[in-house]
Amino acid sequence: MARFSDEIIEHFTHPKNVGELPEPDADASVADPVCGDQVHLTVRVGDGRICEARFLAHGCAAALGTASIVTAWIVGMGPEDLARVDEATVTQRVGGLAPGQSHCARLAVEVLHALADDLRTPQGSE
Amino acid sequence: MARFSDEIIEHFTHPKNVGELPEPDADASVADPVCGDQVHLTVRVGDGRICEARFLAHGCAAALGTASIVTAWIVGMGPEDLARVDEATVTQRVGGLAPGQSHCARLAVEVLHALADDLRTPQGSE
Amino acid sequence: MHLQTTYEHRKGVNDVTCPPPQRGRERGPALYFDNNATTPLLPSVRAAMSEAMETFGNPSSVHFCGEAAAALIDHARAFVAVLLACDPEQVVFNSGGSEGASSVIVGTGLYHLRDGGHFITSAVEHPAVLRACEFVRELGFELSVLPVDGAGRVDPGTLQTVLRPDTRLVSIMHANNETGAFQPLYALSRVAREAGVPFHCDAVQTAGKERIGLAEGFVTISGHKFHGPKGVGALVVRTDAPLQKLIFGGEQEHDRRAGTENLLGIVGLGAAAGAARARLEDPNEQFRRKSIGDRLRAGLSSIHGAVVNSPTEGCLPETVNVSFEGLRGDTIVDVLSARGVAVSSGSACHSAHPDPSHVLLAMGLPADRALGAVRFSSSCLTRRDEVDEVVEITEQTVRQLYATWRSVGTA
Amino acid sequence: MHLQTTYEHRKGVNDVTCPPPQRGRERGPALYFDNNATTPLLPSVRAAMSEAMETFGNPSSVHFCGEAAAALIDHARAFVAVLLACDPEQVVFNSGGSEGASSVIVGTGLYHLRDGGHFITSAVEHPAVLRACEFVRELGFELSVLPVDGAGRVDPGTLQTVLRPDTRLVSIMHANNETGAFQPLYALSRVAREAGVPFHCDAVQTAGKERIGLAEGFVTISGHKFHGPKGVGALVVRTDAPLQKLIFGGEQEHDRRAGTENLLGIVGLGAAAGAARARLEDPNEQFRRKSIGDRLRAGLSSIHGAVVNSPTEGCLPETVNVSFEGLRGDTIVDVLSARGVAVSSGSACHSAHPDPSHVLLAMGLPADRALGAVRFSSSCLTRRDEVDEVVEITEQTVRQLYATWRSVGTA
Ligand SMILES: Cc1ncc(COP(=O)(O)O)c(C=O)c1O
Ligand SMILES: Cc1ncc(COP(=O)(O)O)c(C=O)c1O
Repeated sequence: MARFSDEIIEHFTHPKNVGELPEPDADASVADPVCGDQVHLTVRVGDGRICEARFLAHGCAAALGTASIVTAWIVGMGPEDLARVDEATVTQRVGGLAPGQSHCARLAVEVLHALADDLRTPQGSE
Repeated sequence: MARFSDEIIEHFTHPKNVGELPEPDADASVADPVCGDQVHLTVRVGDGRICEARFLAHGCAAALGTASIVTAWIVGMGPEDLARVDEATVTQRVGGLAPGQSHCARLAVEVLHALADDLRTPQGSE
Repeated sequence: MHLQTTYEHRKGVNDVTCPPPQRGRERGPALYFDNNATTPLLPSVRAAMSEAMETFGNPSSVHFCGEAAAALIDHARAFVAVLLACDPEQVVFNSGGSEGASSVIVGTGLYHLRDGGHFITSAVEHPAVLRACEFVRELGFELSVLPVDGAGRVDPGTLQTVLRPDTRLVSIMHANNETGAFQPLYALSRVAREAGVPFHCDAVQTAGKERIGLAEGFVTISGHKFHGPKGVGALVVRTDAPLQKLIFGGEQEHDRRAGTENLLGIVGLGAAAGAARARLEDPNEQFRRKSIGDRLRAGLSSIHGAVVNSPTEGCLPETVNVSFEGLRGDTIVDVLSARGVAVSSGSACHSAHPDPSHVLLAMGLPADRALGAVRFSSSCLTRRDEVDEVVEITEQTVRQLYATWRSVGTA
Repeated sequence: MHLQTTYEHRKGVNDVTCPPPQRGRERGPALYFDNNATTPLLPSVRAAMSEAMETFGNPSSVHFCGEAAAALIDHARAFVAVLLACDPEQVVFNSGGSEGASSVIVGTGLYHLRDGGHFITSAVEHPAVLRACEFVRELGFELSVLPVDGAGRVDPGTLQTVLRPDTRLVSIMHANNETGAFQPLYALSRVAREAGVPFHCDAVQTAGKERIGLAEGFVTISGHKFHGPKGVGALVVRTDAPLQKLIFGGEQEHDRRAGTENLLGIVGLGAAAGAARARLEDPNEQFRRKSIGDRLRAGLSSIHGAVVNSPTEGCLPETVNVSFEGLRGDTIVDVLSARGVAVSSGSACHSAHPDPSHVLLAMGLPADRALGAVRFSSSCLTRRDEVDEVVEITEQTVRQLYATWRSVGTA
């Protein structure tokens, strides 16, 4: 069993949507206290749905690849969709995770749920 | 380093002068108390020199080969020649002996010296 | 690597083997009848190893080179697991039978060093087992060495009576390397299991030839006894009995045996296991194997002065241990070697003082019969005409040796 | 087998190696810079091994097949003895570096089990040495683990003060596998010798690359680190200090290590030793080796964010250990692997929790710098254009990773 899916390899060697959106409509940052991996997402929203997303990340290659995949995947999602994402879905979406990489799915779920919360928060309160 | 000289191999695969001479002019038997090897020689003498020799032997292959070589070698020798044979000469004559085979030379020397004694013993005393 | 019915390639070892002796008059093709000592590589094993020379990563490396090497090892592990009817995770690759036996016996001893206890083995084991058991005795354990009957077998009832609550391990072989005699393995292992004592089976002589369905305990195998390379083997661990590791370092082999893996050796062992499994499943091959064995035994036992030491029943067909009364086994081996026939004497003698085999003595044979023993062992590569030829050359040689020393029985 | 100046065959490992990753966009030839983990077989080593597949006797057998196999082993032993400047009888073949180190450390401990005593090692040893030393501590011995300075070196004066009358063994490596740093081997071994204490040198990383003229003590080497096969090595015994055997059975290897010999592996080790000796004697090759090393070090240290952990002086030219500040070494290794570059991270991490290297921590590096370490290691097969290429791909990869995480130092 290979350590990385083709999808994850493609994304950590050629990450998509790297960086931070200036003046994003929402953002979220999470960190895994155990392995130290961190992900930061910024998104722009139109019609209640994400139309653009960027990431910054630090951690293992699988975490970087997962973050990149997520930025493409969530385009078109609304806050309810984000809130429904679970680890199994992420794992499947990234083409599978090897044992010891499950924290990548957990981190992605956490950052998406945090993003959903941020999106649901009324603009003014920011 | 090979375990056996070509000479010894030739003689234990095709031993010469196997058996006992009927009514020999002299004979000798020796046994090594440690390894159990045994050699028995019978010879016929003409003009004070050995003109025919036969052996029987039991023991390791090197001992058998040595005994066979000896029966050819001693033809033409007199008792004094036999008495002068030492282990170095035998070892050289058989093409060398590996460590652990030196008893073969010792046995050969012993049997030849015993044969010399038997040859020197007046006929009547037999 | 594919499961190959590699015995199709049978050509006699003559084509692939060490040169026959260059001296003496006989320079015919070599006749190799010392397969219990070691076997030639099967063509399919050579091919697998040659191919694996292309792959060189360290199986522990996380990058693509490491992955390629690790995949070869996984593949080999799967073949060994199929042969031994176990899970791949239960296979621990090592450097061969001696390491396998030592790792179980010494490893068990070191694990229990503080509490002490008792070990059981048999009088007919290979030196790897016997010496390792003697070492744990030096470490302070008690050791029972079980006797055998005239066929070389341990009585399960005796094992039963010798077992103690503090017995740490029972180590008994599957078939004997000198005689081919099988132990009543399943009965013995059941006695140990019922007493809750770990069981180790030295299956070096049977792996690749016989099915070994031991459901519990430790099993030691060695590649070079069934046409794999020398210096590689496996320990099958079907128990949670703890072992102290002997070779330290990385966490290779599920943290049971450290050291960068013998990649080529393991690939060869895997290929040999695959081929052996195919032979085991092929009724024709099993028939052939037994008929070669029967022919060899019948031929040798018909030689004047011969008396067969291998038991008639319950014996590896590949092994015929025979004594020639009044002759010395080591002498026969040397003369046959000069004639291009490779066999072995029961005694592992390297000096002028041949020691009679501890196995034959334990079976109750008198010392001079034990000293007269010669072991002929065939393999899946042995041809029928080779059997006939070896019998003929042995007959000539024995006749010559008898002529050199009066007659049978006077020595 | 002839002494060959096999580096003539240098073609880059690309021609003989594991396939580059099949995925991702980059499918160019593989760049293998993980030679401290393991090395590819030299063509001459492959040839020697392939040829030896014809010979299959058991080297312990007294017949002609056994003699042919024993001759191959003698031949290999002579080559290893020349490389290590010792007598052939002092060479004990085994299954590699982990067994070598374990056999000396555990073997010394078991020999002195009843009287107890004290062992000395250093904080930067390979796990084979460290784990074996920890085991003898569990057996009841005391253990001193000597600290190292910022370059990773043990102070001979410190060794002097730690030595005790009951010290059983000092085990210190020749050059470090992670950083390439040499220990002051001759000074350290002299201190031990003057105290009458046996000395063991783990020379796994230097054998075949450097001269090892240690006149006394034990030396461990492993074939696969200098283009021989994996799973075979040697212990050189230049002392009469007693060792308890760990692997029991026959009297192979002058009764120091039982088990049917790894014939093909030993032949490969001998061929690799012969080739290594030729390289050592060739001034051009020594010049080339250093210039490749210098080029690699200079190229990598010029990358933005790089800081070299290998000492500038007293370091194997083949090894450059470099940290990229704020990045994680294991991540760099994985991304480089996907791009066809094989390197290794300082930490032997197989999980989501990379542990910083014990070697770099012992040198006093902060944990995050240790976590950012990547080891690049070349060999006699590495070409200049490969060095340039690996530097370029690493530079791109590091730049990409910095872009993914704000900027240097913010992590
Ligand atoms: C029954 C038995 N056990 C153990 C061994 C030792 O195996 P190896 O030579 O692979 O170490 C052998 C063969 O030598 C054997 O026949
Ligand atoms: C310094 C050092 N010692 C010991 C070893 C262990 O050698 P092996 O993998 O051959 O058991 C290695 C390599 O893995 C090493 O680099």
